[in-house]
Amino acid sequence: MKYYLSLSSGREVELEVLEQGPGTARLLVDGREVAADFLDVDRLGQYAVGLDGRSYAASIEARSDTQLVVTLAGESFAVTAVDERERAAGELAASRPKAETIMASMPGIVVGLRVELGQTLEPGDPVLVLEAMKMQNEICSEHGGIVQEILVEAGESVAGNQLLVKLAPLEEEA
Amino acid sequence: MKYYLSLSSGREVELEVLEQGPGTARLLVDGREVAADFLDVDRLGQYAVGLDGRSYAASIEARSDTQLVVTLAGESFAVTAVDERERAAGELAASRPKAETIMASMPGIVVGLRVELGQTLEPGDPVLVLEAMKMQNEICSEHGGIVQEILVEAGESVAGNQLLVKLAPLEEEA
Amino acid sequence: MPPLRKVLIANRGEIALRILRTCREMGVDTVAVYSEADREALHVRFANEAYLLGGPAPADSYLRLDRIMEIARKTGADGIHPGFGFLAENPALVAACEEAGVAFIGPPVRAMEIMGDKLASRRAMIEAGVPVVPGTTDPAADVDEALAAAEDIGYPVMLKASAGGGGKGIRVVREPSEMESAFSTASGEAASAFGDGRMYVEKMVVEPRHIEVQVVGDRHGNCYAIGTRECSIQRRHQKLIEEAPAVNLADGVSERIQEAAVAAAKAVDYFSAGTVEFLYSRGEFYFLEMNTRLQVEHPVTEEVYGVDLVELMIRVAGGEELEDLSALEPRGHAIEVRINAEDAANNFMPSLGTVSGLRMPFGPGARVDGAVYHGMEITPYYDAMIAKLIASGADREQARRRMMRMLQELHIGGVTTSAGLAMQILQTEEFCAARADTNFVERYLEEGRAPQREFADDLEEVAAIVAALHRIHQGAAPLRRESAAGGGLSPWVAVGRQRRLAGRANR
Amino acid sequence: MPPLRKVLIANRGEIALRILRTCREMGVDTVAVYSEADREALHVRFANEAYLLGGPAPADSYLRLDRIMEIARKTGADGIHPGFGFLAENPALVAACEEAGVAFIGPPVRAMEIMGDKLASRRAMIEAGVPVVPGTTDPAADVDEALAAAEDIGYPVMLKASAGGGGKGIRVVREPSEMESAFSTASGEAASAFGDGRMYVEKMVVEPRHIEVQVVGDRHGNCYAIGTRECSIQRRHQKLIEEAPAVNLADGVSERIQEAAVAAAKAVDYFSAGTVEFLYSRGEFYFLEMNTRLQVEHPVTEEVYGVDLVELMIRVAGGEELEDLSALEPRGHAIEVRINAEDAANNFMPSLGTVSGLRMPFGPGARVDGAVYHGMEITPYYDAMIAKLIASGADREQARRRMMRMLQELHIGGVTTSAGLAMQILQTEEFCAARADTNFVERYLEEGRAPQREFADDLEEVAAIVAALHRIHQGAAPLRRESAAGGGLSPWVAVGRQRRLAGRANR
Repeated sequence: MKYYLSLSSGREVELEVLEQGPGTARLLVDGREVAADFLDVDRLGQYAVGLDGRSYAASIEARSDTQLVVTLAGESFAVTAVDERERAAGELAASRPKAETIMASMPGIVVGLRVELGQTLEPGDPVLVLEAMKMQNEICSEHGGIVQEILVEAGESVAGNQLLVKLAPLEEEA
Repeated sequence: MKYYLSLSSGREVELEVLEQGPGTARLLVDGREVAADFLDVDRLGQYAVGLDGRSYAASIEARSDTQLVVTLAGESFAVTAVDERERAAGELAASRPKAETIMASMPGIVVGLRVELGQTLEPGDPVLVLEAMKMQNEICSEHGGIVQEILVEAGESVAGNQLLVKLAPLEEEA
Repeated sequence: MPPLRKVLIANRGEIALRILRTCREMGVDTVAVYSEADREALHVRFANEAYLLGGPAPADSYLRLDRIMEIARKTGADGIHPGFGFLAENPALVAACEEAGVAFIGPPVRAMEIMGDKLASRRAMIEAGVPVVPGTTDPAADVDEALAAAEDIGYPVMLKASAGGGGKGIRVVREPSEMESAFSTASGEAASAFGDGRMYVEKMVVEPRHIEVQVVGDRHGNCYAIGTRECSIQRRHQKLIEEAPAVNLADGVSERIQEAAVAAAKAVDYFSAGTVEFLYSRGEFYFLEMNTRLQVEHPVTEEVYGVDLVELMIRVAGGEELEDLSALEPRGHAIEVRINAEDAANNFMPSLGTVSGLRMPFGPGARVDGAVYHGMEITPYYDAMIAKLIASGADREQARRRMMRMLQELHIGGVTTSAGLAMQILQTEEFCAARADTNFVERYLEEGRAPQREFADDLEEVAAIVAALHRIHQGAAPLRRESAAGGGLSPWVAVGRQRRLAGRANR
Repeated sequence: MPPLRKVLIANRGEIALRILRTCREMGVDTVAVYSEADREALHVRFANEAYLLGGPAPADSYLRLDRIMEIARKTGADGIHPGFGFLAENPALVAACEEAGVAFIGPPVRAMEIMGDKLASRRAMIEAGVPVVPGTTDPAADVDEALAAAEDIGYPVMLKASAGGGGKGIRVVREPSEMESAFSTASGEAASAFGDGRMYVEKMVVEPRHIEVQVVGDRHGNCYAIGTRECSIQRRHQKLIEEAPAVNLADGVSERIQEAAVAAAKAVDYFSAGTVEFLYSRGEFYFLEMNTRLQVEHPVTEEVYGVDLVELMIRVAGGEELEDLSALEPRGHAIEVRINAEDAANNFMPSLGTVSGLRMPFGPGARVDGAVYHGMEITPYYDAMIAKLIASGADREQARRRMMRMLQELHIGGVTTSAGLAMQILQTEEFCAARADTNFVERYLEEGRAPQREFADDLEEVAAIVAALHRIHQGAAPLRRESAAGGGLSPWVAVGRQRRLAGRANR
């Protein structure tokens, strides 16, 4: 099985599993062979990792099946890890325009709306301001789009993961 | 339900449950009423306990259903906690003489046997010497008795909880 | 005024625990108060007594002055420590303590009132001969007044909440067009945080560094400076990394700034612990504000001077006259990193969740002040700071490298923290040379610089490999399972799956 | 001799991690070695490189000099730190390092050989004018010779392993009848631990206190004493609580004992860190032995003097000339408590098991040196010490109360530790007055004294109530379940049961 690893810095790593045993694996990393061992220490996210004799205390948080945050030597790296089949499926999906939903990433209070129905947003445009932990946070659109539905009002308390605003893909406009 | 609590210091406490709700209870402790709340913090032995407004960080290790070690404010207290029915059952058992088995409390090496078959032991007499963690530990009989069976030899490695020596009750001799 | 015997701690989290620890060491009994969200918190478990205040929202719990005073009365507490935040700088608490005959463990109410008002404190400082930043002496009632004031002073200016503190309600305004939006958000933040939306305008000091002085005074007229701290590493006026002493200052500044701090404190007849904050730029320093309470970063001073500031506060509140604190000798250097439950990679969004698994840094020179525990739920109700790491060393470089080592050891499962950003900042040239100003972190984030890592390995590649190993270990994707004809999973995959289930059951 | 760049740590557990931390802070790369039992240990995870030695038994792993030297060669390590125990005092390691051109991070082989032999070191000390305890100058080959020597010296006597150290192979003999059994067990212990069963006989010092001096020397002829430590709190010659500096000594003793220690070290041309141990009784002190290595209790000295002893050892091994360490100023007092996985209530039996749940003490003045982690298995193969707590304070009383506070915060689930005994000892009159001798702990245990608790609550009653609450919470006994007709458990009981299952799945 091949894996395609993308880091938030933009770097890509290609990895192939040549052989695997219990807790060990022989890998081909960007064409270089690496002997790995991998041990789940506490079933709470701590791992002991060995790569060709180098040793690492790694922490892993899975945000989804393919979105992983790996912490190493005090720094965290967001890694998207897809295998060859997922990659093939993903390429298909990427060719379609994206509808976007703005969710509350945490419970809080909507202290201000920055958009109106039908408004066109560029990627990165602010959508609303959410107050949580005594800080006001501006929530922005990732891909941009047309404001299709606004499900909250200013002053409203919202739960984590609550749907706030729906955007239609920009491409549909054209 | 009534509970009888015995501490290793010899102290006895009698406790009756007057009422219980989720995480709370009203107790009668040696005749004095106490409002208690009890919260399992991490499912790993840490509890938050409140007794009439006094607050405690308690740790509990269960050695068996009735043998508990409670750690409070840096000290550990071995408590035998039996309810009224267990107490009635226990009193019956206590009237019979006790056969004793000497077990290895940990994996180690038997470096010396101190007894022979048929030998009569007093409570506290040494039975064998077990080496573990680089220290030699003398294992003694709790109740005394007659050496009935010796299942290990000097020099032998033993596993934790392995049966080492069986004693017959002293009373059977008479 | 006898020594205190029982202290009510009107706070939660890390600072409540910090105060509680000193009380326990002094043999002073503690009364904890808590919200419904905090029943199992460490500050509750480790206190001698604990009482429920109300619901999780601060307004229903930690801001409930009436309930707190009622519990103080009921328990016979003879002192109240407010920590920081919540009621710490609220004169109403001081007044209530006085009325109830309970010692307030903090400064006199007048000092709090003057220093709590930006403009009143400016006036007092000017009178005491403490240098201040040029700016207005009256608050701007609305945007137009603010615009007019800024025109007089000259852009860029700072817009600051008159009642502010802790970095809230502050905005930079570089040109007139930015004023309206800055005024409305900052004033709104201030109104929500302090119940007072008034703003004033100040000249913006160029490339300012944040230098502050710890002061401690008693009720007998003694007041001492206990060294300097540097807190220039901040984002949106929230400090991220602090250290003691401040280094890379012009000759004589360390002495003069400590003298100015004592003059500032004496101008308001200060006692207890407090911090006088200054902006430092090109050899000059300007009074910024005085925080009339214990500060988040107080441990770096404690480490360097071998002193317990909470103990001093409790002794002062008990009426004791302090020994000569100017005789304290500094030793080495200390650096503090705040660990906030927030995601620096995602616009510093608060990271909520349950802490599962915890590995704190230990060893020489490593202090941890924290209230975090396995199983703790991070809720949106309170501040995002869940722990502080403090590294002490014989010199600044040893403290810096020690902090890097501590961050490498740290693991807090289940939430995202600011630790990774701190790790990067500690390795920048600017931090190493101690010449970062208060805008450094924001510039650093905007630039999107590649981290300068002292760790030799190619960590990005290792992270990628670890991510792949995780997927392989988990038996990976459904696709893979389908392909295992007859359902014959390898033993490794089966074990991986069981472990995952066990892990989940535990969460 | 250039500064070291890569150090192989020939040890495990707490001390391996301690050394590794300093290496990381110095920017020195680390090579860990491990047994099959230690693959996931922290000293392995935090090292830059890690290599398997062999099976869990020390003879198959941490004592495998050949494997260790092979790994050093393979990895290009330019230094080897042995920690304490295992190969730390084995001259063969020093010789192997010399042969391989790798720096041994420890003393010269001659110093190790002389100090490793009780009789040779006695002779050297007598020559150097360091006071020693009256006793034999040649080893007793058998019980009869030992009996004859004891007759000469006068009972009570101490029987000591000639090759001994770390408290192993030592017995008190109060009268001739005790000699035979003492000789055979002690000699057996010594033969097994050191491969040398020879014993010698020494006069027993009355009510001795154990006072020791930290020394550090370099390869340029400099040798410094870095203060005193008191380690009288011990059981079967295993130290439980240590502190620095030693207090309650007769006038001038602190200075004279440090001078004697430097004389002892210089007599064997010592360099690196070492400890000269003395017995102190009624104003007089006697050389006991010199430990030619880093000691378990070294952190108390580090805390008081603000120095990193491991760093000094690495610098000395790299050929550096040390700065004048006699200029180091002591500050305050530090106390260390060893946390052993053993059950004091059950004859100090080792407590094996899996560590589940961990709450370490944090806060001001609290240092933890430990390698323990959630999920760690305590095996019978190695020493029972799993962590050390170190409390520092402005004075001894603050350090003592801080340590009590730390012990109150400590929770190590799944195993029984010696923490509770330490808590009791810290509260005894004898400890408070600093007049406990080396037999104090054993006397204390024999007496079965009721603990003198400074904590006001009736902890025994609380423990009893908590035990009952635990049973109630669990839905309690089977009997109770039977009586619940129709299987109708209360919601609380049901929740309790689910939680228990979840907890088990996690262990």
